[in-house]
Amino acid sequence: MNNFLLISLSDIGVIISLIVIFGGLLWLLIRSIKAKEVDRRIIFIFIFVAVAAPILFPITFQESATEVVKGVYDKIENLPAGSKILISFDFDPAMAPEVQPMANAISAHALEKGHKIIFMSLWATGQALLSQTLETVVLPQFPEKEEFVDYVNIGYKAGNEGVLNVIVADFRQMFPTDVNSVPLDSIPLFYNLKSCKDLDMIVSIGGGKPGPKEWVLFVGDPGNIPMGVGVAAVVAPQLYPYYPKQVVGILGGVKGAAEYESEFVKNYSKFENMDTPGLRMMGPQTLAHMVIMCFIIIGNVIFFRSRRKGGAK
Amino acid sequence: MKKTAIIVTAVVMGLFILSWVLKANAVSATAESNYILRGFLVTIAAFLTLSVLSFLYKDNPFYKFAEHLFVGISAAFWMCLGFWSTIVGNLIPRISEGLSNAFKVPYIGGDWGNVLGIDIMNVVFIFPIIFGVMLIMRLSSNYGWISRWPLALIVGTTAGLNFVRYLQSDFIQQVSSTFVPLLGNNWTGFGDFLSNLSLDASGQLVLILANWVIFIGVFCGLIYFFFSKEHTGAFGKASRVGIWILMITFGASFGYTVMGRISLLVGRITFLFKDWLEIIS
Amino acid sequence: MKLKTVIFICLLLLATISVSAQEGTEVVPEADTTEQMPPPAPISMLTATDTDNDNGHSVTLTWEASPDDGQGAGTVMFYEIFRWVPLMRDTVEQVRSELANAEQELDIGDPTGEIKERRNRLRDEYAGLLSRYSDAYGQYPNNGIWKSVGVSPSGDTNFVDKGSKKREAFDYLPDYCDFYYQVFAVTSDDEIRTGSEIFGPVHSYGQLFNTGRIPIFAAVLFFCFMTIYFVQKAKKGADLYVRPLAGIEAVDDAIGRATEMGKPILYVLGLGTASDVATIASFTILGRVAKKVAEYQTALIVPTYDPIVMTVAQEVVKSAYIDAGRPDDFKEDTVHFVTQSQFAYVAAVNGTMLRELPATNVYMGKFFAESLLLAETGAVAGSIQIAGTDEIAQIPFFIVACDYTLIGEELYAASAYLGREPVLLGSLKAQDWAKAAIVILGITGLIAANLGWTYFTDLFQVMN
Amino acid sequence: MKREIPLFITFFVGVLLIIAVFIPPIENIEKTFTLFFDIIAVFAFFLGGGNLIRVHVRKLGDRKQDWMYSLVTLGGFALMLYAGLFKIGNDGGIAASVTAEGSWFQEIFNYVINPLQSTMYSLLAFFVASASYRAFRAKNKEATILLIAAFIILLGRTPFGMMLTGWIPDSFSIFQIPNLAIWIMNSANLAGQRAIMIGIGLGVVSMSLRLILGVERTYLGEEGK
Repeated sequence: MNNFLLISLSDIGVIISLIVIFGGLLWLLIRSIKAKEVDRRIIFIFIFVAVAAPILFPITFQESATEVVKGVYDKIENLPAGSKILISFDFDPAMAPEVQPMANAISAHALEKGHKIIFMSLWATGQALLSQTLETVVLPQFPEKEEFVDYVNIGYKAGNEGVLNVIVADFRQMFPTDVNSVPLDSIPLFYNLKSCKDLDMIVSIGGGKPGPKEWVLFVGDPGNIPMGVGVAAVVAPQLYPYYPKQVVGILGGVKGAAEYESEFVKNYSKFENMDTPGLRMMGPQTLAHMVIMCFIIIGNVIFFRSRRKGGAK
Repeated sequence: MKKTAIIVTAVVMGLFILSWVLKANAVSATAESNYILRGFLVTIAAFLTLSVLSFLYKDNPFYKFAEHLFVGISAAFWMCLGFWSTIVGNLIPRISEGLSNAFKVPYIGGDWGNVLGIDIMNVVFIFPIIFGVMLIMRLSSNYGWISRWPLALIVGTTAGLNFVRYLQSDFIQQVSSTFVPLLGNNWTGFGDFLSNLSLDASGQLVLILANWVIFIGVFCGLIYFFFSKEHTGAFGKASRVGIWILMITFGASFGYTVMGRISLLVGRITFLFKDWLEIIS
Repeated sequence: MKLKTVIFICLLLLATISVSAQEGTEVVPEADTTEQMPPPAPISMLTATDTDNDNGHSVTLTWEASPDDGQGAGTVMFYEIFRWVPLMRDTVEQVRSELANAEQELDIGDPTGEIKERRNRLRDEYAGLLSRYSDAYGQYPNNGIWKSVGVSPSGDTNFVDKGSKKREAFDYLPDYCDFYYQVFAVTSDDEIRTGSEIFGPVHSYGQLFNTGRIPIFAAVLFFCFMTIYFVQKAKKGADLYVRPLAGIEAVDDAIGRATEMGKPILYVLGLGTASDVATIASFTILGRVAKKVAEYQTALIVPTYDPIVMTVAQEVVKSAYIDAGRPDDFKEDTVHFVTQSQFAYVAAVNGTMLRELPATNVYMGKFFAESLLLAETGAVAGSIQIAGTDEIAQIPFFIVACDYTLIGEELYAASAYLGREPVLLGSLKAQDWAKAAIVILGITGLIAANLGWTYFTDLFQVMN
Repeated sequence: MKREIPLFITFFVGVLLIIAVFIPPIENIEKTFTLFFDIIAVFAFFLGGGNLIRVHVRKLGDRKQDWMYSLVTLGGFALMLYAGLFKIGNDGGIAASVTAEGSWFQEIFNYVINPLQSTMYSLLAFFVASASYRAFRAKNKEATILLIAAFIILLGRTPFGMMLTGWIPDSFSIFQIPNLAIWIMNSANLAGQRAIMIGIGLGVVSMSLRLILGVERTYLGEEGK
């Protein structure tokens, strides 16, 4: 908790930009005690630097995982190796920047722990994004993992909640084959896997309908299967009532993804250099938020000082 | 004064051309065939991006240029889209088979049947054309008043639609969604109730408190919106609570949207650094 | 591990061979050699009725789940629904194929116009045949076919068989035609299934009134009654109070200020179209502002986003100038069109603000992401800013950046407030009563919900 | 006649559409009317385009301040109109989609409209900051509430929220700032939104009724009476 800034010392750019930003803010704060207003252009410069600097020199803040995010992480961490996990990609490209990092991090974590993953999607547009995760995370980072043994991609099936209703009782009814028409019965991973009830965990990642909520209501609850969910920030508040009874944890928005990534990277030094888009996207966000908060404080200091002085409004 | 303006413009133009040359050179390394055009397009996109950003400093000729270009091009953009999607896409297939063939769009008449060998749909869809022409009559000083007819049609249509739609979605459904259990669903005793203040479903007090806040908040908020009664006494107090609730709403929504706004800027700066300058990968 | 891999590779090979061997046909699971499972128990209590509150062409089925669905043997995977359709006396199919041929020939070319004539004749004939669909020839169980109309996952106990109302559509479901239904409980092996008892006859038909929407109908009547009652009351001279709205009071001062400073007033109508209620309310306020502006002889700038809005705004401003007795001062370019693109419009308005430095900016109508772009630039220009919108997401930005903000409904009320006409005030009063009704219903409903009286909350259920 | 007919049209169409909701055979009539609306709106583009040209040509003619920029507007307008209406560079001629990849129309959209549009939009990031600085000041009770709510939510979106309050035990996790932020979004924020929504809903209903009954008629270009 103490060293929340993960600064590689060699990265001078980071330090310079942080010094510039915070030194500048400190100077403005001191000035504000004399009740001097800040020109808007100075605020603009600060925002620009706060956003541009982390893009140029990736600054990542170590996110400490909140309880709800840790719920998902710990579940995957504590399952015995070889457990079967289903990850459903229920989102479209518009939502992807927010939730795909979650899918990537969770897949990497589960494979690293030696779990077996079944990938699927309830959205037609999710299939392409699923392949993206396979191509960018699974294949390059886990070359030793075999398709059909360690993971399988069963693709997309139309039918929304109807699909869920069927697979909670039998996969083969809805998915007679995987995405490349290989029969499930010939896939080792599916030898002892009849329905969702035989899974050890389900992770649904999405934000629309059908999505995590439907998974909880149609599969997680009736099948009594542990569920983890990752959702876009706007819908996150709606899922809280399900935690912790119906879902083991919730990843909400870019922040949720960043927290998960940081927890994962922290514990698996092997993945130190993994691409962590969630954390990367949080860099500009966090800095800019801090700059805005500092300016709110500066504004209030100026306001109170000038009122004490009895200056004109 | 004029001299500096000319110098600045010249310098910017020089940089622009330099960027174009460099960009075209960079693009030509890839398989792209017309790299000069491609380089120009990327450079102009970057130039326009910077022109708009320069507005943050103050109004200047580059911003004026970008603004006026934007207005002209976007106006024509929407006109073209409207023409192809609505007139050609929706109107022509319903009024004439010949025209449909000319524009190569599938004819969809006949849906509503024939009367005396004339397609009803062909006839009905003459109306919007007539009304459209009436609207243009506005340009005439003598018959301008006739443009009120299509206006009346438009307003009547949406008034009718809105009337029922809002009664349903805001009146009836919002009322029924305030029917929340104020005592919680699964009571687990006072001990749990007071000791567990977590956000999740096990925190009884927190959930129940949220329900109370919603309940009181909605009604005090509504009281604030009473126009025909003076806000004094108990009524005034409730209305004041209503304002507070509204203020929390506004503050919270503002804070919550900041994140999305920053992402937009991240997108633009990434464009400048990556697609234009290529200093990050 | 090694053994497993070998087996796996063999299986994979087998699978590929089998796939390539039966190209084009469905892949049949190879490895499944489990023993035959017993057929599931059938569903019971199948009933079918016309779907309520629709325009016909739809039948709703309900049943009680098979004992093997979920519980019992748990073998039921889904239900398949069959409908018995009577055949027609006339040779519909023949006419249909002739018609199709004619259409095809027509596509190739029709120099004499003969084919078109034949096509039209066939089309009429075909339509005539189909219109007599209901006096179909088949009489159950003769001269008809069983047609699969859909599946329903296990656990479901109802199904809506909804067909097209178009006669030429393949899923045409005629009204007033006797149908019979049967539902099969199907296991994971498609062959092992059990049919229910056959239910029929049943036919679909359209209703004239949608009873599912009675709550809305009641609300419509209630609202109309309230409005008319209070309008009548107001007309008879009852004094109706309206609380002052700070934003509207500020408009007059702002115009005065603009006159003193000799600077123009910028009025932005937002991105709404002429049919948005917020825009319509804004027209009334614009009328008021324009009248004052005409009286004080200040300049007014109204850039618009929508051409129709421009038209209306021109009319409104023009008549305001006439009302103020200065028709000659009205310039057509006061109200002008910018572009129908959100951010280009903002770019232009922002430019105007910094160049003309208006004393007052009024933003009334529908606003989206541009709200803060406008309001902040206005603040830079040093203008007094008054805003009003019904876009909930944008109100916070106006609240933060403007001097006065009309929140949501206040914008609509402003037009009644400015008008000060009894009819307008009457409708405002009715609106308040509706709000009171919401409060009362809400509290009652809340008590009901907490006491578990579901029949009260059910009253508010609106079907489709 | 100039006034009565439009009022009658509004009344007739409005009542027809209200009744249609309850009568299944004609419940889809609104789709036809919406389509009418779209088509009429396209005709209005002529008015808009005409006005745009007139304003800028006049500026050119009068040599008003910044008249040169009007040339840019008119040039851009003409160029885009040419590219779009004649589908320049679209493979497949008239049958091609107007926004086909590689067409002039789409290229101009990608490299001119799109950067301008998204940069304009991204200015919000700056304005959000300057507005927060200027307006979030504890001037009075209301402003203070606004400020506190915004500050808690902002803090909850950064790692600092957790750093400051992470020590609070889980059974009191509501006091951890990120959780408090979520709670506020779910309770007070929801209540306020709902109150505004109900108010707006009733306002729209009431205004629609006024329009249908012909009480509110400024849209016809006349003052209340």
